[in-house]
Amino acid sequence: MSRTIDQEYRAFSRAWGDAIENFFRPLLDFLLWFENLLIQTPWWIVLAVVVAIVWFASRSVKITIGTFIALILIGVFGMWEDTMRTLSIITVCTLLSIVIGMPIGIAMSRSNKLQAAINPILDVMQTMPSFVYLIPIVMLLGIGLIPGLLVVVIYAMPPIIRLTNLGIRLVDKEVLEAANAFGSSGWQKLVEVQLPLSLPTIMAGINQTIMMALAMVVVASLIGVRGLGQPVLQAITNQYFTQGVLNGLAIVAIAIIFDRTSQAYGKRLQRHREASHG
Amino acid sequence: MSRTIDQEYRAFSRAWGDAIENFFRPLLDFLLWFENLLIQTPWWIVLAVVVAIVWFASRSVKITIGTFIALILIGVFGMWEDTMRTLSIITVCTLLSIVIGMPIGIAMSRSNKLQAAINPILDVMQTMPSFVYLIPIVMLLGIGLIPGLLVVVIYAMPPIIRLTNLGIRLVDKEVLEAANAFGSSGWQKLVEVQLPLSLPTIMAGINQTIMMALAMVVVASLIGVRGLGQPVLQAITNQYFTQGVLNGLAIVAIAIIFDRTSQAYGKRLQRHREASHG
Amino acid sequence: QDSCNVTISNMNWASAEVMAAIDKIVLEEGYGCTASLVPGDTMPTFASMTEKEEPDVAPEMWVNQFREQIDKAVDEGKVSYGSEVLSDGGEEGFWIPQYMADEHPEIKTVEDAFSHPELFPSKEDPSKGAFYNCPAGWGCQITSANLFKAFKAGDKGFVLVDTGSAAGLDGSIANAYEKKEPWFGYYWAPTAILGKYPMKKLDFGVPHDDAEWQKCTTVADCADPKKNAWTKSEVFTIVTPKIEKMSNGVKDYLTKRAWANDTVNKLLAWKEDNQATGEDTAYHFLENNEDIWSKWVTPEAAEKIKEAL
Amino acid sequence: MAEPAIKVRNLYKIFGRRDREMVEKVKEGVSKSELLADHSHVLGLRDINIDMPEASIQVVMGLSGSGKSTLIRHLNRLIEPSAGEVIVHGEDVLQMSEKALREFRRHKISMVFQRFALLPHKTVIDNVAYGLHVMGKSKAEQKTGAMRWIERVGLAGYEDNYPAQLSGGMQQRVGLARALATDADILLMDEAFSALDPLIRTDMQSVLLDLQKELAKTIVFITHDLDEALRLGDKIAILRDGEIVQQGTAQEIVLDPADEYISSFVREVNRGRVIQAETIMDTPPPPGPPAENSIRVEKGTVLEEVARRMTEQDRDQAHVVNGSGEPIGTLTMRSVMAGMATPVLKDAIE
Amino acid sequence: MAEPAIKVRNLYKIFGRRDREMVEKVKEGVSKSELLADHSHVLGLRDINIDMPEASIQVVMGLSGSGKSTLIRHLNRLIEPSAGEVIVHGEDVLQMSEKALREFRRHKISMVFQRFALLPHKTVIDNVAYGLHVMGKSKAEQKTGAMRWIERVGLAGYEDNYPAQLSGGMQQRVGLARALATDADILLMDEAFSALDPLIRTDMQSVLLDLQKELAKTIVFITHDLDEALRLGDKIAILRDGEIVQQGTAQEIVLDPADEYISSFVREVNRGRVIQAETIMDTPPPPGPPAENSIRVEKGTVLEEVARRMTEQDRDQAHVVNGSGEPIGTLTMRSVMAGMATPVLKDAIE
Ligand SMILES: Nc1ncnc2c1ncn2[C@@H]1O[C@H](COP(=O)(O)OP(=O)(O)OP(=O)(O)O)[C@@H](O)[C@H]1O
Ligand SMILES: Nc1ncnc2c1ncn2[C@@H]1O[C@H](COP(=O)(O)OP(=O)(O)OP(=O)(O)O)[C@@H](O)[C@H]1O
Ligand SMILES: [Mg+2]
Ligand SMILES: [Mg+2]
Repeated sequence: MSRTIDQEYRAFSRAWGDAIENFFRPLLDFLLWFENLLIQTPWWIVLAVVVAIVWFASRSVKITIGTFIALILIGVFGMWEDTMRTLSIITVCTLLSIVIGMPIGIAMSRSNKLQAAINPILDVMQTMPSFVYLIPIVMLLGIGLIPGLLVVVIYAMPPIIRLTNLGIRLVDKEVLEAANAFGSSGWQKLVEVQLPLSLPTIMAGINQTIMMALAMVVVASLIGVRGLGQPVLQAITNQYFTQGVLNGLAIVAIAIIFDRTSQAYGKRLQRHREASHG
Repeated sequence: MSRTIDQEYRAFSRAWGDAIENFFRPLLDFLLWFENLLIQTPWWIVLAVVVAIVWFASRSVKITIGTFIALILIGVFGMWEDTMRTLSIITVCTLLSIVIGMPIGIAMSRSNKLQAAINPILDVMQTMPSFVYLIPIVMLLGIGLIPGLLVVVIYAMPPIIRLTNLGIRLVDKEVLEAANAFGSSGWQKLVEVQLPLSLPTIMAGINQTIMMALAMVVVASLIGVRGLGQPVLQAITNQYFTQGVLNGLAIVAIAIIFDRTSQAYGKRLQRHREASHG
Repeated sequence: QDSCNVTISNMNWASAEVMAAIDKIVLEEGYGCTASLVPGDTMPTFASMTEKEEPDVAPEMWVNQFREQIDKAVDEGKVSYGSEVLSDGGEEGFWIPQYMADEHPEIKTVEDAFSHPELFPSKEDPSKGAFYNCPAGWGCQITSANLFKAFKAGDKGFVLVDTGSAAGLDGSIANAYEKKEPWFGYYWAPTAILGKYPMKKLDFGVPHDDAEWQKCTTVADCADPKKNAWTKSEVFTIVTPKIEKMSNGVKDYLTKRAWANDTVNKLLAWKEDNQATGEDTAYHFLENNEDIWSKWVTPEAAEKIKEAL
Repeated sequence: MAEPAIKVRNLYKIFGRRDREMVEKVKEGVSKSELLADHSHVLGLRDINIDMPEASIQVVMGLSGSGKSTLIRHLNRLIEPSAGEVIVHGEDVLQMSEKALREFRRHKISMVFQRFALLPHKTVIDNVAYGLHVMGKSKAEQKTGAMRWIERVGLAGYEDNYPAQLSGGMQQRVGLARALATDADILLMDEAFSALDPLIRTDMQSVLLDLQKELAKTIVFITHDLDEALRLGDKIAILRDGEIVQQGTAQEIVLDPADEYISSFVREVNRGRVIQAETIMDTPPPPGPPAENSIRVEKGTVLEEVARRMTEQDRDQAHVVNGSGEPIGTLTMRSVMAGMATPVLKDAIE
Repeated sequence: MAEPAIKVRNLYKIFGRRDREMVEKVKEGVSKSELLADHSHVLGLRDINIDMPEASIQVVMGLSGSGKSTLIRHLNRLIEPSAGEVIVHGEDVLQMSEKALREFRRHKISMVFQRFALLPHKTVIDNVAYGLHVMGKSKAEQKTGAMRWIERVGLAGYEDNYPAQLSGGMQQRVGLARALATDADILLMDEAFSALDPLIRTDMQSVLLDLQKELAKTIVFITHDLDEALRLGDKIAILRDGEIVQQGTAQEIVLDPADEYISSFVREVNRGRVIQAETIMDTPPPPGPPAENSIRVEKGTVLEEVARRMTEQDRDQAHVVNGSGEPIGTLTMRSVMAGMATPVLKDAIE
């Protein structure tokens, strides 16, 4: 039986592979364009732009300077290009995960049935070993950025979905009742009340999504995504621990930059929390 | 420079490896004992015990029956022994993560300084690719259960720490003030107010910790932990997708059993939430 | 050349990494191609080559690991063999660290080692000897297990330790080596590890028996495995039909170039000493071993490459 | 009289999972405490029938837990009833589509919550502007609309503070301003002044009275303060255990309490401010012009005012005149004093 | 008189990051509104000095936002002051170690919160037992202690409900029961009755008075209800913009308001229930025995009671006697009526 399933999958992937590939083509083009942009732009421009984005999002001198130093060190240790590649795909993956995941989380928070239906899917996404679907995905799409992106997004999306759902469900009933009493539409309630009030939890979801995305850098490199993952693997087979640690630290640095920036941005949206301290 | 660092690590592991290994000896013995217990006890006793535990924790007929069916299927597909091995190490890892992680999360919630200090460590734990420290850990401790356990715990612990911290920080200030006004000690506040009120968030942390632990089953198998991870790895090289999927599903099944049981238990502790629905 | 666009799989072990880098330099400088390196693990890369014809070249495939599938893919015309890149073949076998060999000169064969479980105590159960198996899923896992059985190692007090992965296996060697502890298990050459941790390959005491090898030694659950020995392990370059169809010498290059273990070992030792990248090592090789590589390429290409260096 | 603005018919509300089932039990006569003890369901409302006339203030009073908040929440359908009808301006609120309900809540009805229910993440001005924002008003309109009411409730200067930075009474005023800013026809006010000091409270009461008189708002007002109820309420309904036990004007309730419960309820009231001259005057007035030393008071003057004028002018007689100035009865100092003093006062204090 | 139970000295509280700095500014005379507008700091309290005598009820009143809750929170140090001292039973609360503070809060002082602050995850009985639980009382003691007060506040039957299932007033009573159950010497009550209906409120007031009389509790009570203040308060302090503007007994404040603010504040009060006969009587009484038609009232009788008796017995004179029965002054119906009618009533209503 196993064999027939395997055969059928092969037949399916041969029949549909191209169609699916074409479907993803624009995304692939975008990914390639973005990667090239980051790599081919002179490093100091990229550095300046990244630091500027971090500054405008976080408004935190500490985080901005930290980012600057981290990127300089990455350059000094010769990991600039790999870092840019990883930065490019991870940025897209994180944004995609958030952009797709949040609406799903919101939908889940509105219906217990939907929650019951989606939860097991999320469980599968998080615990089905990526090794299991690595090869089927590659058979369908070849190796490269698109399968890499899929693998990362599959793994990184569940936390934001779950925590958006949780956050919204925990919003104070009294406040929601008030919003209802003024005739807020579903959308207004969402944007004006539920999302702002669940922001701390949603930000925890974003944090975890960023962490998960970066945790998958190495796995993505198993299926052809260039970047910091490969040097890590090479370091292992060659037992160059320092190289492994350096590239690992570059990954961590990206994670921390993403995380601190998004968290600082989230904090700025929640000024009312500080206000209540005596 | 890389070379000296590598050399030093080597020297360190030479000097301390045995001591560290001895330190972990009791844990290893326990793990071995537990694994053997699960494997050598007749399957129907294990089945009965697991189902009973699930029932007493969750009090949910659905979850209990689901567990029963899942375990039977696992047996039918010949994955019983591997499942037991995975069950054994994952149970220990999850419990360890929670038992260590929650106090850390609690401590973090009480001090902004501690939070600022621990956060980057958690970032490193979650995003430093495990491949980077796989070999150093193996050099120090050899292959097998202990390094496997460390790798899993390192990766699975951050969510519970983070979400415990978050949950406690989000507890309503007014309610805490009331607890203070009656002279609650720190411990009383924690047990009577903060933990119960942050339970939904903490339960989300436990959910993520379970997911992360099971996501690491394959990685753990890379350093010699037996269980469901190895068949998955074998399935890849041999392109036996069905085998991969089956073993993957067994991992997912364990995740879902763990998760639903713990969540149902958590729900039972929060009866007041249902009460407020009109 | 107008449409010479080649993607080369860049695997993550040292010899493959270096060969991929050499291929890139040679194809770009010598043949005017655009070559790019694509990272990827063996199996995903292989699956992608058979199903999507990309990447075009996998410089170093240890075909024993999954011979059945490669042969099938070759039959179907999905991929084809290029050169046997390691001309001496890989060396597989059961090894012990050099210091063990020095300390116990009496251990010369696999049989000897298996008769002394007390010399290789297992961590989990020190009353047993530990034999470190080949990583999960590789072809050698079955082979080793069958040989383990053939040598009746279980009865002699050994247990088969699952190492899980190359990383696990490497780690276990490093762990043993740093503490000068006993180690006994499957390994292969040429590898960086063997450069770093000198090991001694034990003699199987019997010659390679190909019939038995096909019938039983490499077959999972073979009921009654006999003692047997590895022959050289074949390591090939695998290419897609696109390369097959190329007429500009690229195909010739890829079906010709090969190097001896000696060369590889030296090169890897240099790489290790300098903690160099694959690219650095490739340049090092091209600069110092013109005699070797110039035979792989057309004279015009050789000129261009030399110029580029 | 015109069609009432709000009509409530046979309204039942029972809290708990099997509420429909329990309605039957309640109809059969199970009491609130039995329902709680035997079936673990809480009786919120039982067979409520009430008409609230257009452009008037309907006060709802009753013991704590008697169902006032539950009732008021039905009027804008924040709670679904277990049985019954709620008809506002001729439309059945319970039959409204989601969209119609939304429009209804946006434009026709607004609410002050007993526990304020401010949006903790919005500043005072954004809280107050919330209703306008939901309606889709422009930023500028929101701002002016909100600022007008912030100033009116005395919170100018605090626009940019968050609710957690305000005192309880200030928060309540934010809730008040938020409800008033939408300019809805119907105002639901659940103990809207409970956290206010007497000065601001009096001020807010006059705001309400002005609104009702000038803009003909219909106001449903829950209060525990009898004096307030009597001052504001055109009509008062008194609830007990989810049932209406008496409805009527302030005078009717103070002077003619339906039962022991209500009379103890109104005992505390400052009668001088409620009871009007004509209620206790001697009729008919003696023929002929009123006595020299009698002061003239209009119909509807409350006793305290009569007493004040008597003492100011040093007289001890008064005659009550109707709208056209004809005397309709007389009062003596003694009868005024008797009217002001609570008959059962003694056991009320201590 | 003995040492006061609670002494507050030069207490300042300013909300904001740079509060210490702002204290100086406030000492230099910056006003609350200037501080808010120019420095974005909110003045909570300014130079508060107050003595609250042992075993008495101290009422605190004032405009919404004038700092009452802030003041009361300092007494058990839920808020750290920006400057000043708080001395309770001779001990400086601000100097207490964490442990001492905990013991102090457990046994000596307990609090009812303006916004209830119930523990949402605990049932009514567990909420009420919370203080006892914190003290380490046994389960049985907790239960009996809690049940006694649950019954006393009229919530028997609701023990196993969660706060969200209760009405506002019921929640407030849970908060009340919780504070009373600990049997502390000092009770801090922040608008503890604001959500209660008059019946239950009167009942709770008598609970408080009993506690104070029988168990000599010291009670600090914030209220907006003047009648309540006057009934309960041995002493009343009135706050405005964080400052104390007047302190004194009920009589002093009603009859001799310190300024325009306070007189408008007390205008609404039911004077008949506050003002005592001797306050307005004519003295000295005419020599000789009191007139035949004069009724006899004891010193301390309030005017409403005098009026009631006069009308009941159909008299229009009264004489006031002191403890030993000697007449100390006389009253006429007119003077009683004048005392009861609010002089400035006219502009107060409408
Ligand atoms: N946490 C805080 N942060 C900033 N300002 C505060 C805070 N708490 C109170 N205030 C301010 O302190 C002042 C006094 O507040 P407080 O709560 O003591 O008033 P109150 O007298 O209790 O009023 P109410 O009768 O309305 O309850 C108010 O102006 C308020 O805005
Ligand atoms: N969500 C709910 N779940 C269960 N019971 C409820 C709920 N809300 C209210 N009740 C019950 O309904 C009854 C009426 O409550 P309601 O809030 O209407 O009282 P109220 O008249 O407003 O009292 P108060 O003056 O104290 O605010 C109470 O007995 C209360 O326990
Ligand atoms: Mg209510
Ligand atoms: Mg207050």
